[in-house]
Amino acid sequence: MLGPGVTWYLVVAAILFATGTLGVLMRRSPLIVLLSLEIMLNAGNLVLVGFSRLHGDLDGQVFALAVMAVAASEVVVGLGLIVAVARRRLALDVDAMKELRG
Amino acid sequence: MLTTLLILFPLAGALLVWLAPLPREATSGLAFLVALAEVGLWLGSLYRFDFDTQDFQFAQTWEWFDSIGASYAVGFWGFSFWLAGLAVVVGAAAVAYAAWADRDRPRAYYGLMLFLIGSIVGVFAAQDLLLFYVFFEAILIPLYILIGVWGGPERQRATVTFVLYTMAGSLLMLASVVAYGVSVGTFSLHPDAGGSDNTLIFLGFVAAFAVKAPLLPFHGWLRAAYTQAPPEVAAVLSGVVSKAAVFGFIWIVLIHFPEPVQDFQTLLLVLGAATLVYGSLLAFRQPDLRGVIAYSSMAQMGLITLGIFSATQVGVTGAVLQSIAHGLVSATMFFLAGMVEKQCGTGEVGRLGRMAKGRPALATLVMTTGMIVLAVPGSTTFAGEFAILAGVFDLGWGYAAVGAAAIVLAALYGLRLISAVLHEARGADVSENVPDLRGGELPLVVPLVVLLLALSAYPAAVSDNSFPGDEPEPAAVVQESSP
Amino acid sequence: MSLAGAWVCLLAPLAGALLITLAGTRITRRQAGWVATLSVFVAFAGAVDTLVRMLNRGADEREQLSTAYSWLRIGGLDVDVEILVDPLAVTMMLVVSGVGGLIVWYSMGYMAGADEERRFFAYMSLFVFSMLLLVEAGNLLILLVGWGLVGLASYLLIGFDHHRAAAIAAAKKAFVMNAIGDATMALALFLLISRLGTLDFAPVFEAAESGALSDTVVTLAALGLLGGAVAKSAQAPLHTWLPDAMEGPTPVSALIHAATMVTAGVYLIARTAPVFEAAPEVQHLAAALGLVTLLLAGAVALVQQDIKRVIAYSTMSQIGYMFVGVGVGAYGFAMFHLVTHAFFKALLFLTAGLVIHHLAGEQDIRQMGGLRRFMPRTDLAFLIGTLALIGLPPLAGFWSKDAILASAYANGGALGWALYVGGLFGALLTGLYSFRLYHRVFRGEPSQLVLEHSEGHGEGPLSMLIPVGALTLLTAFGGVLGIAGVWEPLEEWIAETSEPLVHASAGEDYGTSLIAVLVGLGGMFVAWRVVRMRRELVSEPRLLSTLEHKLWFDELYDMVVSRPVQAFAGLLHDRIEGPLVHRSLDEVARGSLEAGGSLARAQTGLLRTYVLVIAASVVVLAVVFLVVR
Amino acid sequence: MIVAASIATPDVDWAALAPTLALLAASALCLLGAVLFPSDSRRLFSAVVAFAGFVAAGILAAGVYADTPDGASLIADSMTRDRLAALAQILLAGIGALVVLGSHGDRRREHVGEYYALLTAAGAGMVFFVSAGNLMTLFLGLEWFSIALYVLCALDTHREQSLEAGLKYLVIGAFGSAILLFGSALVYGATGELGFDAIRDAPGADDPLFVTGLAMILAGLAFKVSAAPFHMWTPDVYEGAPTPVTAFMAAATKAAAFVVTWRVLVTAFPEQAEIWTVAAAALACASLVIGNLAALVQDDVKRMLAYSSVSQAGFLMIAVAANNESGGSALLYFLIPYTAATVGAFAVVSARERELGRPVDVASLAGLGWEQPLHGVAMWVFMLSFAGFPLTGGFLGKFTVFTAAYESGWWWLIVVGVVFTAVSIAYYLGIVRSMYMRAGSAPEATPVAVGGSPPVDRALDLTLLAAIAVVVGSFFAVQPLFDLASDAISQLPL
Repeated sequence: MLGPGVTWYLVVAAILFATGTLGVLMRRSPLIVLLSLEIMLNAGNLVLVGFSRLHGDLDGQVFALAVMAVAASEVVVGLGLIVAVARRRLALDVDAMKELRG
Repeated sequence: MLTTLLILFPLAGALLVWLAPLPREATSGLAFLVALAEVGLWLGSLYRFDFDTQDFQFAQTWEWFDSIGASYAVGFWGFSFWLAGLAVVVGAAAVAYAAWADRDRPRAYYGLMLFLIGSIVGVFAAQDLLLFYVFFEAILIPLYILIGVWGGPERQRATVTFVLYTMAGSLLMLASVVAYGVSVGTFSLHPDAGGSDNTLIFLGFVAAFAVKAPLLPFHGWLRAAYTQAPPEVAAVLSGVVSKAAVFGFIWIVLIHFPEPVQDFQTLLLVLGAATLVYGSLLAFRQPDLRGVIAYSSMAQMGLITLGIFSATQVGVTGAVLQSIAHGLVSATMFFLAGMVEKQCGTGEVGRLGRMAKGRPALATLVMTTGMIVLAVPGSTTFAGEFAILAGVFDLGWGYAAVGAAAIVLAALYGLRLISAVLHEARGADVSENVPDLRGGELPLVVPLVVLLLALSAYPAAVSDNSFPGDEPEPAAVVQESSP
Repeated sequence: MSLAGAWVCLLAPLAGALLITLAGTRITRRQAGWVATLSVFVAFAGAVDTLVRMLNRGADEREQLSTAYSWLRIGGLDVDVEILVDPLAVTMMLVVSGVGGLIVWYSMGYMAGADEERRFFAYMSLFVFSMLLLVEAGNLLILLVGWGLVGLASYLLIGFDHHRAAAIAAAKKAFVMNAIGDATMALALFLLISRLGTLDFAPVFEAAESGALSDTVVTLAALGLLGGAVAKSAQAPLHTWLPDAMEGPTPVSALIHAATMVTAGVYLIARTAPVFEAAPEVQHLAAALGLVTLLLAGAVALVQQDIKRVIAYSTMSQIGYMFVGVGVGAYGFAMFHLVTHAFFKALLFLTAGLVIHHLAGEQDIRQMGGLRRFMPRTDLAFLIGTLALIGLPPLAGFWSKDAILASAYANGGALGWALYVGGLFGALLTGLYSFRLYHRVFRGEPSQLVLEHSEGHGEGPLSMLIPVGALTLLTAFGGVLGIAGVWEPLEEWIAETSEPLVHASAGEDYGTSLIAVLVGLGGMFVAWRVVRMRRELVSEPRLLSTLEHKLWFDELYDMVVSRPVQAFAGLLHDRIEGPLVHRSLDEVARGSLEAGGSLARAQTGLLRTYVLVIAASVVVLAVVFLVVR
Repeated sequence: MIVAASIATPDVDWAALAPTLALLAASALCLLGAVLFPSDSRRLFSAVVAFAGFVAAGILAAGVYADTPDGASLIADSMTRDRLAALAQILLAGIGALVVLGSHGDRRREHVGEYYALLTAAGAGMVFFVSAGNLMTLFLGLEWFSIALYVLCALDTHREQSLEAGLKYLVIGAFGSAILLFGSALVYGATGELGFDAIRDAPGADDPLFVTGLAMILAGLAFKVSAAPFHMWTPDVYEGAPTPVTAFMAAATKAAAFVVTWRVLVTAFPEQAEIWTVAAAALACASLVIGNLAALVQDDVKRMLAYSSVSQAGFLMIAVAANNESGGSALLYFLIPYTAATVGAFAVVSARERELGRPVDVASLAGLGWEQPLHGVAMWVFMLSFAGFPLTGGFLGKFTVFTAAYESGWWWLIVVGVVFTAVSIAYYLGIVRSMYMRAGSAPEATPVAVGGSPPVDRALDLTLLAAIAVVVGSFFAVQPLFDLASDAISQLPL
């Protein structure tokens, strides 16, 4: 049986992507920012998987898997950095990082 | 091969001087030897130069960048060979002067000086547009440091203005070079290599050379550079480097842009005339020796431009003659001014005066050079001026009239300069014990003055050997070339 | 035949100058003086040699050209270093080197003790060389070169006492005014080049006579040449430099500003006669200017109190006569007057020099008087000079000046009459001012100053007296070169080069002479009466001040020329150079720095701004793509 | 017997992968060394290994270049083996080697092993990245070296700035790659293909999704090459990161990213050329304006160089906009002197940093030219090359770029280029001025307060000499290099 049109997948993906973007733009806690980035990546994944089904080849899904792996390692690095920042008793606030400017 | 030798020898010498760990005197001595050998080299090639052939001499071509049609192509035509001679002679004199003035950090200094000489010779020898640009820019590198490190109190401003002005001009030229190369298909400067009729490209070149000369109103760098640079550097700058513009005007603009030159001739001539008058008037207002010399040489460049864009054989040849003469004379003047400044501690005309009293050598040299500066009839500068104006007369007696008026103005500021140094009341900074020029100084200046007098006695040496062919037809320079 | 003599004549003084310059302090001042004197006398010998050889040839092959080498050759234009020797040239050569030699010799005595004497003699030799180059020049450009070089030498010699601001100022003035003349001449030459492509005399004259050149061209060319002549010969309106030139040492005034250089204008017009004849109105203009000058100078001379300036003004007016002569085409008589004037004017200056020397440099005639008692020989010489100047028979001036006036008369027409009458009036003025001068200086009671300086020393060293004596003789008997109507060798001699346009009949000549002499005597008488009454010739205050200010010429030029030029230069300097040219770059720099600053401020360091900018840019990019697609 | 059955695997061209593998091996060895060796010998060991790794990669890549007469795609079209990739790999390997050499003297207390391991890992990522054959490998390669770089930036955990740089780079970088990913997904959606060639041949080129995807991919890559307005992370990260890392980023990342940009745009999106060339031109202008003007007012040398690298990206973008063979060749040629000069310049800065013990600003370069002639001359050469002066490869780089632009009619881009080159002269020569000159009456500049006498560092000097050799040599030997470049470019469809 036929599922919803591919447009819907796109719409959802777009909403996810926008959400992620807004998260990065509006939240000040680095953790949430990382999370938002994940959401953006997953928006991409959704598109990939959806079209993979539409076109009926697996490339998109393979891509999606790889992206997950990448996303995971990104988060690891991110968390590591956040920990390092925390260890130095610095504020966990992206707006506090403005020593480099001009 | 000779050409390449003429270019590379000073560069190699520069490297040697820079790297060789020699004591002060030895360094300057070595540098001077190199410069002198370069002069000898030039004389040698002069002996072998055949002024009657219709093509480049000592021409040489090496593959360089075929993909875009650029190559290492060098060689001399009569007039450029004379310009190169001017470069090596003034260069040698400058090195000698520096040795006399005993510059600190000699290795860097003389290295740069020799590098400068080499690259200027390269400019005059280049027969490939890209190569020309390379040398044209290479000149800036040593000048930048020479002025910026060894210059006067305001050297920083001087260097910045100088380099920015020049670069602004030559970058426009770069754009033109690109466009020229792509549209014409070659960078060769050989007269037969074709040309362009694109006005924008043409203007790019004109801008670069107008800044280098400098012509009104592109002379913002002039005063600072000429007054702040060490005298010998100023001498090279006004005497030789400005002649790169002459070479460019003649060998690039005049030959390879026949139609645009036709269209813009009036503008260029007016520009030259305006520069001539403006420079003369400003020279009359300058408070210091070098300021006067600076603006007078600006005026001279205006005159030379007038001659070039008369596009008549007489005018162009006169411009070449005048370039040589002015190169020598302005260098000599800068040396003399430098010596006066060094001995009196100032170059302000208000604080000098009556130096002729008890200083016969100085008086004689300043008087002789000064008279040649203001082109007293019989001097080589007069010959050049006469030829230029005679050449431009055909394009409108107005230009010649302006030129004639400039003769009078030149008399005004020239006499002011002479009297300010030699005559009238003794200046505040001229004490009794300011010495006359002695054995140390004379060898620096006398040879140049002798050269000037010789050239005054026989200007035909240059004027008759600049461009082949005797056809009085205007711009015989270009004729057999223009596509 | 070779022109070796002429070349020797030309080059000997140059050699002398170089020798003195290079020898520097290795030779004594006296030796320097001898070098200069001898070199000039060698030149004289060369000139004589040339003359003799020339006399041995037929009248038609006396004009000879000798080329050394090509000076300035560009394509078609080819100007050689060449000398032209013909009767006209050789006459000038003789005058220049002869009188020059005497004067240089004289100056050995006069300059004795002055510091930088060597420099003086070097300059003198240089001048003689330049003057000879001028008169021997074989083409117009070389002539212009000599023309400029004499100007240079004159500048150097006027400003010889370079510590005196007045001297330097005078020197500059002379140089600049002559430069103006050079400029106009150069323009004429450019014109000829562009039309004929050559500057050799023959083709130029050829073209002028054959009418190959349009009237306009010829007129302009003649005007240019006339400009040079007027400037060099101190004719109105370019005359103001000559009186100031008296700042120079007296021998200089004698040689340059009386005998030779200032008469070069006359020579030039005689030399280029064909061009002027092709443009008659210009030639007449020359005559008119001569007339104006001779009257103007004569009038101003009436009130001058400086002995040398009086003579200077008389020089101007005498040259005015010569211009009248060449103006009406009486080249021979003009040259004749040039020669005799060289004699008696040099004589006057040298004797004046003796006086000044005697009075330790005093030049104000109000301080003088009664010198006759102490300097009888000088008095005699000066008197002879004065009478010759006034033009009394049988002295030189008599023959030459009257011949010119007669020619003017013979020329006829309104111009001729004006010249004639004016010339006669000039003769009156001459009588007035010159005899006033003579009386003031030599007659009457000795003044205090004279008495102080006259204790027990003679009139001067031999080296000064001999030349004076020689010139006295020349002045006395120089007239034999041209006795009107009877025997006119010089006139015919010159005619070989420049055929005269007019020739006065003997009758006109004698009539003129009679009137002129009477007029001159009248002037002398009046002057004598007035001076005896201890009065001035001119007492009416307004007229007096006008004359004392030399008719306000200097003030006029200052107001019309030099001030405006200065002001303009100042304007450019303050309004253009500073603000526009020099500050423009700073403005550009400031602008770009401000732009950079604001960009840097946009770089807030806030991570979220960066992300926002990137996101926005992506959106823009995507939208644009979608639209453009 | 099912176990006897064998799976059909795509055949792997190990030669093409060899450079990547070599660097990976080096990376692994370095990590091992960090564990096995005592800290005193650790530095030398890992440095040697890393250096060897880069050199080996370079040599292998050269081999690949040699025997790849024409391009081919490997491993299910996920990678390409061609001279473009090989040449880029050689370049990257050279950069890596130089950085290792130059940073050896860097007395880093902790993380020595990690430093070299990550450096080689990043290198491997880039080497892989430039040979990417489809959007997936492109994304993976990009993330691969990016993540390594994130860590490298933050390596100086004791320096707050380093951490800040790392975190900023991470967040913004991840944001950029998310955009890239989403774009790739859209393109995939529109065409159903990931491979570049396949995308080119696929229908539906003018689909809105497709164009949007292209825009986002372009944005993602522009972010990596730090072309304005996607440059804003660059100054902060370059300033905060450890200087050797900055050098590596500035040189290698830009090179790799530009090569890939060229590859993607030319192979996958030739149909949309008239769109993306204009976009590239716009990016070029923005980069030239912003980079040069902002650099004028910088005081910190690293930050100034960061902005200058933005402006240089502008020049390279002109080459992209030209979109013709000579443009590609110009791009590759431009990268050679540019990367060398970048590595060298940052090496000089790091040396001065170590000497003074604090960040280097323009004033604190005073007297360097007289104090350490080699450093002075080297800096001279690099600045002149950046400014595009003759006798340096930088000049011919600019020149060839302009030539290419003129050939495809971008004459106004050239004008913009020369105008802002003139602006750049001001700050490039400003650095030289501060090294040699001083205002006032003193004959020449003298060094400001110096933290101890400069340490002798042969390796660094060697780096500088090598960099000078490349910068100047590429001027004289332009023709052979240019031939290499154009051979590489000619293997791409164009």
